[in-house]
Amino acid sequence: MNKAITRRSSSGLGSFLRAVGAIAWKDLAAELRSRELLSAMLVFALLVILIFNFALELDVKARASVTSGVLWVTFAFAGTLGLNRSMAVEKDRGCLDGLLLAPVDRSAIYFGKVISNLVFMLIVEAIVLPVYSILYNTNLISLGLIGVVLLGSIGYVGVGTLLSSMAVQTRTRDVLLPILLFPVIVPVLVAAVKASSGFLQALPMDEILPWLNLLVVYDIIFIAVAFMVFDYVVEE
Amino acid sequence: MNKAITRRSSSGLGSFLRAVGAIAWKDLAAELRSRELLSAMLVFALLVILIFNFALELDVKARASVTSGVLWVTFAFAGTLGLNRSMAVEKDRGCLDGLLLAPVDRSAIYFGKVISNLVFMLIVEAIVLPVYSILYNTNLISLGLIGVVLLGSIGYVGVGTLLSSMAVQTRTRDVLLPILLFPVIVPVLVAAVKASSGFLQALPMDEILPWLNLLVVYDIIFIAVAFMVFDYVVEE
Amino acid sequence: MIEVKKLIKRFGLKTVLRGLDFHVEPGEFVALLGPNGAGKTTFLRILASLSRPSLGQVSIAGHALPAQAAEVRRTLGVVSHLPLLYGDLTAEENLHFYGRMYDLQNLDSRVTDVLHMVGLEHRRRDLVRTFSRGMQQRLAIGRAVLHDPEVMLFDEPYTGLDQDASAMLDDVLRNVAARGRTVVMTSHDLARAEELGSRFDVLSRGAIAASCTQKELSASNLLTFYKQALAA
Amino acid sequence: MIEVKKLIKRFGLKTVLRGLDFHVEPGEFVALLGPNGAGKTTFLRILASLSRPSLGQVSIAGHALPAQAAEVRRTLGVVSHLPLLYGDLTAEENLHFYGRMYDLQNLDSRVTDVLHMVGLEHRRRDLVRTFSRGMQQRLAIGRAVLHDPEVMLFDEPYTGLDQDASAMLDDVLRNVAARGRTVVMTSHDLARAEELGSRFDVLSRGAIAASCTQKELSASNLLTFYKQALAA
Amino acid sequence: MTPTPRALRILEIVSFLLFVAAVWMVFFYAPLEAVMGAVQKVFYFHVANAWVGMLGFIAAGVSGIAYLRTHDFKWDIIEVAAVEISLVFFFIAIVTGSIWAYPVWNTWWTWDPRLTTAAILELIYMAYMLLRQGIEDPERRARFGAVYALIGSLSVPLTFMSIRLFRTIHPVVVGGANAAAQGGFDMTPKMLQSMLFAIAVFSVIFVTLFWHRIRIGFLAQTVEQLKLKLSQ
Ligand code: HEM
Ligand SMILES: Nc1ncnc2c1ncn2[C@@H]1O[C@H](COP(=O)(O)OP(=O)(O)OP(=O)(O)O)[C@@H](O)[C@H]1O
Ligand SMILES: Nc1ncnc2c1ncn2[C@@H]1O[C@H](COP(=O)(O)OP(=O)(O)OP(=O)(O)O)[C@@H](O)[C@H]1O
Ligand SMILES: [Mg+2]
Ligand SMILES: [Mg+2]
Repeated sequence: MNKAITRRSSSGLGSFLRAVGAIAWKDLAAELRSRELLSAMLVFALLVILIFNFALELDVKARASVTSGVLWVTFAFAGTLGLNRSMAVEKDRGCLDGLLLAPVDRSAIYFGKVISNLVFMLIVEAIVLPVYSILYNTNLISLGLIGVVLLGSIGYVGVGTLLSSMAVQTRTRDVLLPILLFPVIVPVLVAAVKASSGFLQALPMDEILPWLNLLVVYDIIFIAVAFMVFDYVVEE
Repeated sequence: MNKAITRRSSSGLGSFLRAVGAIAWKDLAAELRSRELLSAMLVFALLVILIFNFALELDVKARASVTSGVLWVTFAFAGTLGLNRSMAVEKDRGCLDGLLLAPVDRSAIYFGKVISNLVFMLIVEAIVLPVYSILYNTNLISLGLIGVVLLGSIGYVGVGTLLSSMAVQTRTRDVLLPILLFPVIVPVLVAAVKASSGFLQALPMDEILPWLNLLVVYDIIFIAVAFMVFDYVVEE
Repeated sequence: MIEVKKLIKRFGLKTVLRGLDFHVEPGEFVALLGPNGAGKTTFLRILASLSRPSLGQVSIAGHALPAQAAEVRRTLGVVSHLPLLYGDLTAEENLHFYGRMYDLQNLDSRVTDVLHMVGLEHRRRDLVRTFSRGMQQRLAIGRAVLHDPEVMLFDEPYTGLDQDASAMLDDVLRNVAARGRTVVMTSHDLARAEELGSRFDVLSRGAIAASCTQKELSASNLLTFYKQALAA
Repeated sequence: MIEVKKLIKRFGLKTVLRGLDFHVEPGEFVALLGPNGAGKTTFLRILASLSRPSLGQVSIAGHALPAQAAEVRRTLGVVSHLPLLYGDLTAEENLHFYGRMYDLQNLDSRVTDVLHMVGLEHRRRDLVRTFSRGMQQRLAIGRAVLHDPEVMLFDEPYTGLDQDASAMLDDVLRNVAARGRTVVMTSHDLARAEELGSRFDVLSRGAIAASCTQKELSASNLLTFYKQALAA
Repeated sequence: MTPTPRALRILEIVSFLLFVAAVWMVFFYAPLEAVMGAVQKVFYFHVANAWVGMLGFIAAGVSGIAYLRTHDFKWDIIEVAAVEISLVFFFIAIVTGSIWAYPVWNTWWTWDPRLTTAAILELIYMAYMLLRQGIEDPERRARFGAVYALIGSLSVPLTFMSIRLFRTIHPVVVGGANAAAQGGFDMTPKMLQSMLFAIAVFSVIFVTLFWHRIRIGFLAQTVEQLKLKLSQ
C-alpha cells in the first residue's frame, strides 16, 4: 500500500479515450473468451430468416422484392439480443454502479458501449450477408450495400445503446428493450430497407440518394441526441 | 416455535395439485399486481406485426395467403418474451433453488409454470386476434381458429417452459431461449399455420383435419417428453 | 443423520472436494469452519441436493443422494448465500407460498408466528424487493424454519443481521438444538460458533482437516484449534 | 471532509432518511452502526453519488452532490453489498479494467500488489464468476482501494471474509487511517467497530440517534452505548 | 381544492361553441366532394385530429427537454398530459381514417407506409407509458420519460413526411400531390378554409383538455404530498 499510486495527469481527451477503450475492450475480451453472444446472435439471425421464409412461403420473385426487408428485420431482432445481453452483463454483480463510480465522463461509458455493440453487430452482419446470398443465390455483397449496412447499424446501435441502458434500470428489463427500441428505430430501418433494395435492384443513384440522406440525417440526429441525454439516463 | 407444525397427510394427488396451484398462483399474483408482462407482450406483438408488414410491404393478395403465418410468428416472438421473463423471475434471488428444495414432484413445478405461462399467452392472443382481424380485415374469430390457437399455444408453452428452464440455468440465459425454442417448435408452428389458414380460407374440413391431428399429436408428444425430462433439466 | 463417504466434487478440471468424509448423529450441531474457498458452500449445496456429487456416497436420514432426493427434501431447511425469495411478492406472500409448497396446515397462524419471530411483522405487506439486506436475510431464515425441518443446513446465516436479529437467530438455533434437530452451520465468526456448536469441523482444501466436540474443546479455545487445523 | 445537512430520502411514500445531519473531519474513521433497515446502505449510496437525495445538502471534499458528482468520484473508494465485479472477467482483468477507469499509472505492479494484499494471487487468472462468496468480497475490497482513495465508504466490508481476510482488512483499514484517509464503515460487528473506529454514529429511524468518539467511549463499552442510543 | 380558474371555464364554453361552428362549417359551408360525397366530410376531423395529435407529441418532446434542463417536476406533469391527450387525438385520427378508408379503399386497414407509420407513432407512446409504469422512483421515472419523449418526437416528422416520400395510396392535399394516391381530391378554397378552421378549433379543444389534464396532474401531486404528511 505504501508505494505511491500515481494518476496520469494527462489531457482530458487522452483519459477520455482511454476510458472508452477500456470499456469497449472489457466487453470484447469477455466475448472473445466465450464467443457466446456472437454465436447466439448468429444462430438467431439465421433462425429469423428461416422462420420468415417459411411463415411467408416466399416464392422466388416475391422473395427478391422483400430481401432487404427480411435482412433488416433480421438484423433488428439479432441486434436487440446483443444489446440486451451487453447491458445485462453490466447489471449482473452491480457492475453498472462500478462504472458510475468511476471518475470518467458519462459519454465515455456511452461510446465505449456503442463501440462494443457495434462491433458485435457488424460481425454478425458480415457473416449473415454471405450466408443469405448463398441461401437465396442472390449476390448481396456490393460496396453500396455494405455502406448502407454500416450506416443502418450505426443508427441502430446509437439509439439501442441509450435505450438498453434505460431498460436495464427498470423492473421489466428483460422485456422492455425491443418495445422501446423498435418503434423509434423505424425511420432508420425504413431508410435502410429502401436504400438496400435500391442497390439490390440496381436503381439509378438519384433514386437511392434521398434514402441515403435520410439515413445519414437520422444517424446524426440519433447519435447526437443519445450522446446529449445519456448523462441523464445513467445519473442516478 | 413450540406450537406443533403439522403437515397435511393427504393423498399424493391432493398435495400435487396444491403445489401446482401454489406455483401458478404466485406468478399470476405478482403479474396481477404490476400487469407489466402482459402489456409488454401485447405491445410487442403489435410491433412485430407492424414491422413485418412494413419491412415486407407485401401486396394485398400476397398477404391473404400469409396472414396466418405472420400471426403465428407474432405469437412465437411474443411468447418467448413471456417465457424468458417468467423464468428470469425464478432465477432472480435464487428462487429456483427454493423451488427445487421444496418436497414436491418436479412435474408439479413444470405444470405450475406451464399453467401461468399458458394463461399469459392466451390473454395476449385473445387481445391480438380481434385487433388482427381489423388490420387484415378478415374475421379471425371463428370457433375453429380459436381451437387451433389453443392447441398451438399448448404445444408452444409445453416445450417453451421446459427449454426456458434450461436456458435460465445457463450463463447466456438472456439470449439462449429463442435459439433453443424456435427450431424445436417449428412442427407445431407449421401445423398451426396450415390449420389456421385452412380455417381462414374456409377449406373443407377434411383438408384441415390432418393438420389438426398433427397438432394434437405434437402437443401430446411434446408435453409428455417435457414432462418426463423436466427432472433432469432442473436437477443440477 | 448425515452420512458422507469419499465425496468428490469437480467443476471442470478443478477438484473442490477431495474425498470428504463426514458423519453427523441426530441432534448434533455441527459448526463447519474453513477459509474462503475451502468448499463449505459447495458441500452444503450437495447435502441440500442442489448439486450432484462427482463421486462418493451421500445419505441423509437414511436416504441416498441424489437418488432419493425427494425424501431427503422434506427433512431439510436451508439458508444459502442467496435469500431464495421472490422480490415481486410481499414477505407474507413469500412465506405463504413456501408454506403451500411444504403443504403445511393452519398456515396463516404459522406465517404470523414466523414473521413475528424474525421481527418483520410491521413489514409483512411490503415487497421483498424493497427490503434491506438484513431484512431479506431475516426472512430467508424464517423461510428455512417455516416447516420446522429435521435437518438444517445454514450457510453463514448471520450475514447482515443486526444485534437483535443475531440474538433471535441464537435463540432459534438453541431452541431447535434443544428439540433434537440436527444442524450444520458454516460461519466465519468463531466466537459465535463456539457458543452454539456441539461439534466443530474444519474444512480445508476440500476435506475435513480436523474435528472435535464441545467437550474436547472446553480445555483450549476454538480459535487455536482452528489455526492448528489449518496449519496441519 | 463530508458535510451532510437535513438529508431526506424518500422511496415513493416511504421516507427512509428523515433530515439526517452528518459531519466528518478529514482523517476520521466513522463506524456507522444501526439496526437492519435503519438506512445505512441508502445513506452510503447517496454519499457515493449512486442515489439522489430527495432533499438536503450533501458535500464531499468541498464538492456538492449531486451537482459536482464528477469531482467527488475521484476521491471515493466504495465497497457495497454487491461486489461490482464482472463475472466473465478474471480477477486480474477486473482490477486492470477499474485501474484504467481511474487512469492509474504502472498499473500491472499495482494490480499485483493488490491481488497479493487480498490473497488472491494464485487465483488471478480465474473468472470471478467461479469465486466463492468470500473471494468475491476480497476482490471487491481490492477494487475499492486500488486507486488509494481519499474517502472510503465501506458497507459491511467484513461480510463473508474468513479469519485471514478479516485480519488483512483490519490492517488495510488501520493503514489507511494512519495515512490520514477518511473512512465511513457500516458494520453489525460492534467488537470490530470498537477496535477500528475513531468515532461511532448510531443511525436509527433515518437519523443519527447518537454519536461519540473513541475517547468519550473508553469509559463504557460500545455495546451499551449502542443499546442506549437505540433505547433513547 | 382550488376551483377551476375562470379562464378555463370560459375556454371550455368557447371550444364547445367553436366545435359546433366547425361541424356546421364542415357540413353546410364546405361543398360536397364530387367523387366521394358525404364520406369526405370525415376528412376535416381526420386531418385536424392527426395534426393536433402530432403537435401534442412534439410538445411532449419539448417539455421533456425542459424537464431535463430544469429537473422541475412541473414539466414532467405537462409532458405526461401532452402524451396522454395526443394518444387519444391521434387514435381518433386513425379511427376516422379507417372509417373513411372503408368506403374509399373498401378496407378498414391496409399496409401502407402512411398508415403503418401512423400506427407506429401511436405505439411509441404506448411504449412510453410502459416505460413509466416499470419505474418506481418518481425522479428516475420523470428523467427516463423525458428522454424517451424526446427520442420519440424525432420520428413524428417522418410520419408526417411519409405520404410525401413514399408511394402510397394515402392522399396528399397540402404540399404536392401523390401519384399513387386513391381518394385524393383538389381542395376548393371553401374546403381549405373549413380544414384550416377545423384544425384551429381542434387546437383550441386540445388546449382545453391539456389544461384540465395538467391541473389533474398537479392535484395528484398535492395528494401525494398530503399522503406523505399523513405517513409521517
Ligand atoms: C386508417 C387509415 C388512415 C390513417 C392511419 C391516416 C393517417 C393520417 C395522418 C397521420 C394524417 C396527418 C399527417 C399528414 O397530414 O401528413 C393524415 C392526413 C390525411 N389523410 Fe389520412 N389516414 C388514414 C386514412 C385516410 C383515408 C382513407 C383518406 C382519404 C382517402 C385520408 C386522407 C387524408 C388526407 C387528405 C390527409 C391530409 C394530407 C395532407 O396533409 O395533405 N386518410 N392521415
Ligand atoms: N461454478 C464453479 N466453477 C468453478 N469453480 C467453482 C465454482 N463454484 C465454486 N468453485 C470453487 O470452489 C471452491 C469452493 O467454493 P465455495 O463457495 O464452496 O467456498 P466456501 O467454502 O463457501 O467459501 P466462502 O467461505 O468464501 O463462502 C472455490 O475455490 C471456488 O473457486
Ligand atoms: N427501493 C426501495 N423502495 C422502497 N423502500 C426501500 C428501497 N430501498 C430501501 N428501502 C427501505 O429503506 C430502509 C433502509 O434500507 P437500507 O438498505 O438502507 O437499510 P440498512 O441500514 O442498509 O439495513 P441493513 O443493515 O439490513 O443493510 C428499509 O426499510 C428498506 O425497506
Ligand atoms: Mg460460501
Ligand atoms: Mg445495508
